[in-house]
Amino acid sequence: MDENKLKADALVVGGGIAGMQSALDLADQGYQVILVEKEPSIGGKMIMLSKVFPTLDCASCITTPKMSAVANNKNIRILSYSEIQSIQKNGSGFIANVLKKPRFVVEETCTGCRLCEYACPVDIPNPFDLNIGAIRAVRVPFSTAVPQIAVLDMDNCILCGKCARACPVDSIDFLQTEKEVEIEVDTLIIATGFETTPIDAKKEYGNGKLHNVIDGLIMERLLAPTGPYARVIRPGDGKEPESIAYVQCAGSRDETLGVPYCSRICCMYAIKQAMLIAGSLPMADITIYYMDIRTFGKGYEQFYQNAQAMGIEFVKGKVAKISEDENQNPVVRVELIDENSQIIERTHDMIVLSVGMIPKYNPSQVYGVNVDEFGFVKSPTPNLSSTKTNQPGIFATGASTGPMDIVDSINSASAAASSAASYLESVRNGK
Amino acid sequence: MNETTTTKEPKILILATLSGGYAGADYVGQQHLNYSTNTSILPVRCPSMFSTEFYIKAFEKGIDGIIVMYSGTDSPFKGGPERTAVMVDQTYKKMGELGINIKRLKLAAICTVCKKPFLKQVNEMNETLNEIGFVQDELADQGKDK
Amino acid sequence: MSTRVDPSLLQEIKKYGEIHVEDCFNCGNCTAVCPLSNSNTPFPRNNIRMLQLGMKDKLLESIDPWLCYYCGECTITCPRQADPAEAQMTMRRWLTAQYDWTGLSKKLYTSTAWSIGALIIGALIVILLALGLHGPLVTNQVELNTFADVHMMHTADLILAALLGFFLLSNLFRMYLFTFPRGAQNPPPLSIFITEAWQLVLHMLTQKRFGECEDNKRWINHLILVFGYGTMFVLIVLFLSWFQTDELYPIYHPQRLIGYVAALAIIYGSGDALIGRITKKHQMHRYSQISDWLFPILLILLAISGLMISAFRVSGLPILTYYTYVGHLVVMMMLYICIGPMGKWAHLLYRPFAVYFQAVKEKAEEHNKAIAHAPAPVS
Amino acid sequence: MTEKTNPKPEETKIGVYVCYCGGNISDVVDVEKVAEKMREHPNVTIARTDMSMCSDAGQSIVENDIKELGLNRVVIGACAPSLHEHTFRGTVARGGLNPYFFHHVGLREQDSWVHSNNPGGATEKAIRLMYAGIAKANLLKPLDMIKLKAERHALVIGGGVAGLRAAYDIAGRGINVTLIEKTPFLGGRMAQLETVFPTGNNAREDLHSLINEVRTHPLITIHTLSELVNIRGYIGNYDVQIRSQSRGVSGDNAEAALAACTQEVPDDFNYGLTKRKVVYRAYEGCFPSTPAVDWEHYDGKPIEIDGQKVIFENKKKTFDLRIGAIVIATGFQPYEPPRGDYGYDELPEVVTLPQFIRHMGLRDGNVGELTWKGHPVRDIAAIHCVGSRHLAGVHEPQPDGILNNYCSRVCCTATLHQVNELLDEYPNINVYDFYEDIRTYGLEHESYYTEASKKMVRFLRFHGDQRPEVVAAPEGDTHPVLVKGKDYLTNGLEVEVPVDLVILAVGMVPRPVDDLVDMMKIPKGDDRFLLEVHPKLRPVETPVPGIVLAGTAQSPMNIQESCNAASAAAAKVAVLLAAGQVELDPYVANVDLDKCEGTGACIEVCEYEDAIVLETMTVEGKEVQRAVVTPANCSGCGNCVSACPHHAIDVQGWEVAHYEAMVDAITMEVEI
Repeated sequence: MDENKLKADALVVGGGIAGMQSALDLADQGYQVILVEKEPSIGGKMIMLSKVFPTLDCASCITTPKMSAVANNKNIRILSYSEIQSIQKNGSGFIANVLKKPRFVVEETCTGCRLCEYACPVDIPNPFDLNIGAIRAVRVPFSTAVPQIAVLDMDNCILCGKCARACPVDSIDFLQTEKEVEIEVDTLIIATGFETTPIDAKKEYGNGKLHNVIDGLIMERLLAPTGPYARVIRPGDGKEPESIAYVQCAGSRDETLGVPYCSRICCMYAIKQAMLIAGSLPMADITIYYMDIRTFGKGYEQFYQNAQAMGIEFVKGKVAKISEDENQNPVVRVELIDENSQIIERTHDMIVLSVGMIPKYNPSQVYGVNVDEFGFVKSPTPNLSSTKTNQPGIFATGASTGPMDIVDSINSASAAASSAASYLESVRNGK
Repeated sequence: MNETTTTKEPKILILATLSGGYAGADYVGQQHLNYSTNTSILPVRCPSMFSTEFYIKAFEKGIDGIIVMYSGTDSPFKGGPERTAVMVDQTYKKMGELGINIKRLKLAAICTVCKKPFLKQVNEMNETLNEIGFVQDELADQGKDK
Repeated sequence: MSTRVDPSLLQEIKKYGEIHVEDCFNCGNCTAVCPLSNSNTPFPRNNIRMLQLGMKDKLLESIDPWLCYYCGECTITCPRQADPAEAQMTMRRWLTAQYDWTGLSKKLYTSTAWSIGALIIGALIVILLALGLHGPLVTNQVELNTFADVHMMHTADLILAALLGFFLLSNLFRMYLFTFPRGAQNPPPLSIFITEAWQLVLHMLTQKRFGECEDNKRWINHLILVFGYGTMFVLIVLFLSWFQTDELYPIYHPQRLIGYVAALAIIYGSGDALIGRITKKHQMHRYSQISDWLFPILLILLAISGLMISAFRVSGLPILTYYTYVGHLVVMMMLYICIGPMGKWAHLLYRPFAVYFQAVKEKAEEHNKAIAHAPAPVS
Repeated sequence: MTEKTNPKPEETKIGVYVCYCGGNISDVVDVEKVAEKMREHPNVTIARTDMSMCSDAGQSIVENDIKELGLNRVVIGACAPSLHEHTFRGTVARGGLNPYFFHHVGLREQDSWVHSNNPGGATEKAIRLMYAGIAKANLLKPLDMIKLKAERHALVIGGGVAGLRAAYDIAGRGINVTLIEKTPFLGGRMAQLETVFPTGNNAREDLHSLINEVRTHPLITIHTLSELVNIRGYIGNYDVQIRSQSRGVSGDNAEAALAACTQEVPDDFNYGLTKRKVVYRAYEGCFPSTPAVDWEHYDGKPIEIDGQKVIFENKKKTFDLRIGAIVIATGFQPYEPPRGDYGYDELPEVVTLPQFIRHMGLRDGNVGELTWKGHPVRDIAAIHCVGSRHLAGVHEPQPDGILNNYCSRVCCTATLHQVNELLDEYPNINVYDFYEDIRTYGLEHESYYTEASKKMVRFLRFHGDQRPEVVAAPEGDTHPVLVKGKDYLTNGLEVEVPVDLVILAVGMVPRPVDDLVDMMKIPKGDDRFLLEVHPKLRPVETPVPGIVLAGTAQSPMNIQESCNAASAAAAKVAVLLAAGQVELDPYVANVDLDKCEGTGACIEVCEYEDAIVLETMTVEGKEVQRAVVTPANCSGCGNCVSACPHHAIDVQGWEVAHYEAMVDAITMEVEI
């Protein structure tokens, strides 16, 4: 088979939880699926998380088996480290041009033994740990990565050749170049996911320059057992924090940031992280500054009530400013909106900004789908069939269609698979 | 690790149905509630498979208390719960004959989300066993009497 | 006793300015971000809330709008873009109208026709008086004191000042009454009013709260304006006979020098405000009511006409000097009487008084607490 | 370990794996210690730990060990078996072993998570449970899945938007669907709405586009006035019995009967705001368009149609279907406050949001002024969280003893949407909104909140334990009703708001489906809603294979979320039935013919038809009776096991001997 020309029933773009679920639901019905992922491993944002609400399962306990199921499914083919360049209509189907970026490691022979990684002398900030930890320039992206194949970061490589000498199967190929792959499919699912609002978006919150102010995703890495320190410490000086505050709506519901909508997940992830911190640092005081607590999902309200019962302090008021004292302790200024309105300035050891969700990628150009003013894919039928786009045969799911938590993303992903399957059946019966 | 294992604890065997007690125990775990560690929960499809002989053997091997957590009226198996009840009743008789305190065996209907009843059963069994002591001592006493 | 929600207040206040406080979802950002606000006087959200719920009495009692200097931080950072700073501005207009017992203020603020009408009437009065009372027009040289007898003018100034003072003080007294309502609590003892009086002087002279805004350039400009304006006011009301002379002093003479400096200060200060309103660069200048335009325009006209009188006089142009003088008087009349105690001008007094009242309130509260905690006398 | 009572196991080479579970287990249990102890066991070839066994990397380790070390049994201690037993069976199979040579020990839900207060005890327990697992593994036998033909036919219960969506999507995959609806008309709760967020479309128009697709689909059969009365069987092969009632009128006399009928009852479509005849259409344009008789309320008296006296007759009929999978889309009902709560049912000015929506829908066209019971409405209060977010110790539980402590998710946006629509039409009405937290969580939902603010809706915030009160205004007041409460946006100020109408934003409760729950043996959650297996791993599936959930029967959802859940349910059904065949676990009774003496004791206790029979066979030249099991009919309950006097029958994979070996392991003293 020509490896540069592939054919399948469906193409799923994005290997996060939504993309994986869509791919699995289609493959389990017997359709051939190609899953294209931009990063060297599938798993998306979810694989970076510590534990997930409201069950407090470890995120990898949900994600890794799905990643494994995708990898082991005979009907799914993963194209990792690849990006869609263009999409052309091809009758009722599509032809996608995919660029396979060079890993500088031969995929077919690499066994993921990591000897290259151990041999590499170059330490670089670990993107999987949001650059707080370090990793080698050539490495398996993270321990549970799928595929378990190394990737070499040519920008940081010093071409010393140690990895090539260490590799038992001669898989290091410094001369590897990018490859174009043409994929012919009948239907297409966009599952490109989200990004968090940048931590430096708000001047009043220190422009990202305060030492001990981090965002929720970094806290996920600090809390994750696979994270850089495997415990929660202040990034500024490594001190164990005794007082931690969450600033809600730090990237949502704020016209000045251009994000007027609610990002839906931040209340729950803040509460979840607060509970996890309370577990690992039982003496720490945890405060959550909020405007409205939006624990709307199944089991979420009880989760919130449990957090209150655990002693996590919920303070109604939007933090207006964060400054820093002489010990690099962040200081919040906020109006308490309760029985007695007061303006308080409180010093914490560490502050977590509950940043919101913005789309990772605007697919309007390449796919010709309608997007809203923020870049989320807009469905012509948001109620009855929310994964449909204005392009017949192209569906969108998960956070590419708007902020969504994991539960809702998974349902949306299965819904997209359902709609895509119906589309496949209808075009085939039409033929 | 620590000292908790140095004092001998009564052993509780829990036979829990997949459709009831076992799922209920998982639910208790999801809620992160605490109970004692002297419990061993074994999944069963339906406890109707266990004969009196099985229970008696278990006591003789040193199980101090058995809680059969079945699905009661929620059982997916027709006639299973009824049969279970019959077998437990027969076992009570046999226990009486052998001088084993019948409080050591308990039949309880536990649903998949019955966190409170689950904890109640475990706690009550612990209290009972603290009162009546180890089964081995009981069987040894019986031996002496004879 | 429950407070009854009244939807009409917001509708009423909307006549005083471009506000949309209904957009506010009470997150508290504005109050916390405000460099002037503190726990004793948390604003602007509290005032906005009063508008939302229609708590008219509470708003009348509140002096918080005067404590606001329109730094604009609140409006820039408001997540709902509800423009709290403009709301405070509008509340100041409304309060001015409430303090003013004549009812004229409300008309001037809410009706452009009334504003213009008042200006025209003021101008007509001056022109008619000038026509009736002016002295001989000496044309071969400038004899301003012959045209407008300095004693007569000084008397007129004093009358004007007295009138102004009367309106202002009576409005101020109403402000005091609203701020310290009778009834529930005893008003603070007089002693506190006396011991805190220094605050009034300090803030009137320095407007130092204005300097607490993040950007304090506006404070400096405002200080310059007030300096120029205050100097002129003192010169004209108290020392007119020294200031208005026919004798031409050299340019370095204090009489001319002070006059020029003060006039330039006024032109600089109000010019800055005008340019701001035209370019709408700063938050506070985005929405301008007629009163916001009139005040700096009249100020600048006042200073320019004053300078022109001096210039014509020095150049030996008698007729132009006299006409300009009348024009100058027209502007003065408009400024002091038409929009003075009833309009924006009055903030000159309301602001320092508000700071003073606030200090009194806080002291009184401490005082009351002390009394409450004092051991009961043994009988 | 000593072997006294157990049969000596064959030469087993066991691989033992203990999972850290990303900290979930290792935070409490000393995982390394457990592995160390396992290595002491004579049958254990290798014992390893891993951060997450279920990851691809973790699974690869097991696969490689099987191949390289020649393992013939695998025991993994990890999360609950319900979550990953299936995953690991696949791993073992890929390694080349029979998948049933695997045993899963739950060390998370039943150890680390419940013994966080006693790490030492938890570690000891983990060792005990793992030893028990090894004991069982020693005795495991290879098994094969039972393959059965699956009926490519799904049953959808509920004709609301979720049921319709699920039916259409399943049929779209080429699978037959039977949709049953209890009431005479399709559409469910969505039909009772007017406009819907976030599109502003008319709810019934949207709904009818879907109904039209469903009713014209060749693979979908619709039965209204029908309900499930019996179910037997298992995934792929459920035998269901459905009972239908007749509509009472037919096409010929329907219109005449509708016109002639005089008996009136409260109209449940309008939540009792109006009355309708007992021969009725739910609403104009409903489907089916033929009217139906309301059997519950029909007084049985004759009605004169075209000069003839006619008594309507409810001819019930039942029919059987063979079904592969079932979608439960039974929906919700609005919470109804008890009489007197917020003045409900006592003050005529207090309505629920669904009632208010009906009131808006019932107005005749061009109305200049909003009226309620004949009085003009100038001021309205809306109160959120009625029937939701109740607190233990503050609020009374419902009559069934359950506290509505959950958030109903849709009420905030629904209320604000409704209020915005109202203010578009009547801009002069003042609206006061009493809330605890505004939860306009969706992408476009927050804009409803912003818009409501812009339209001068005044928001007042209460605390969950101090909800506002609704009282009749004193005589002579400007308004009939006062809403009183503390406003925590104004320093906890006591406020009172005089209004003409109070709208209670009531939450959702599931429709009572206890009959289905009992019949199908599916679980309900603490909140009465039907419970999924796991919110992320299997979010629309019930523990009963082949029975899936769609829409608000599972939890409160808005229309978009209901439809997504329904499509997801359809995807699961498609996965199950697309191939026309299902595989079942081989956990069925198995007779040891060497021990069987044909007593028939097993048959006496077996409740499953034809699951076990006595057959005549020749043993050592003699004709004897022996028990024979038909796997497809056997449920694997084990009734027969305890009945057999000769221990000749066992459930495959769950043998008594396994339990005895496990008890041995448990009773062994563990030193750590």
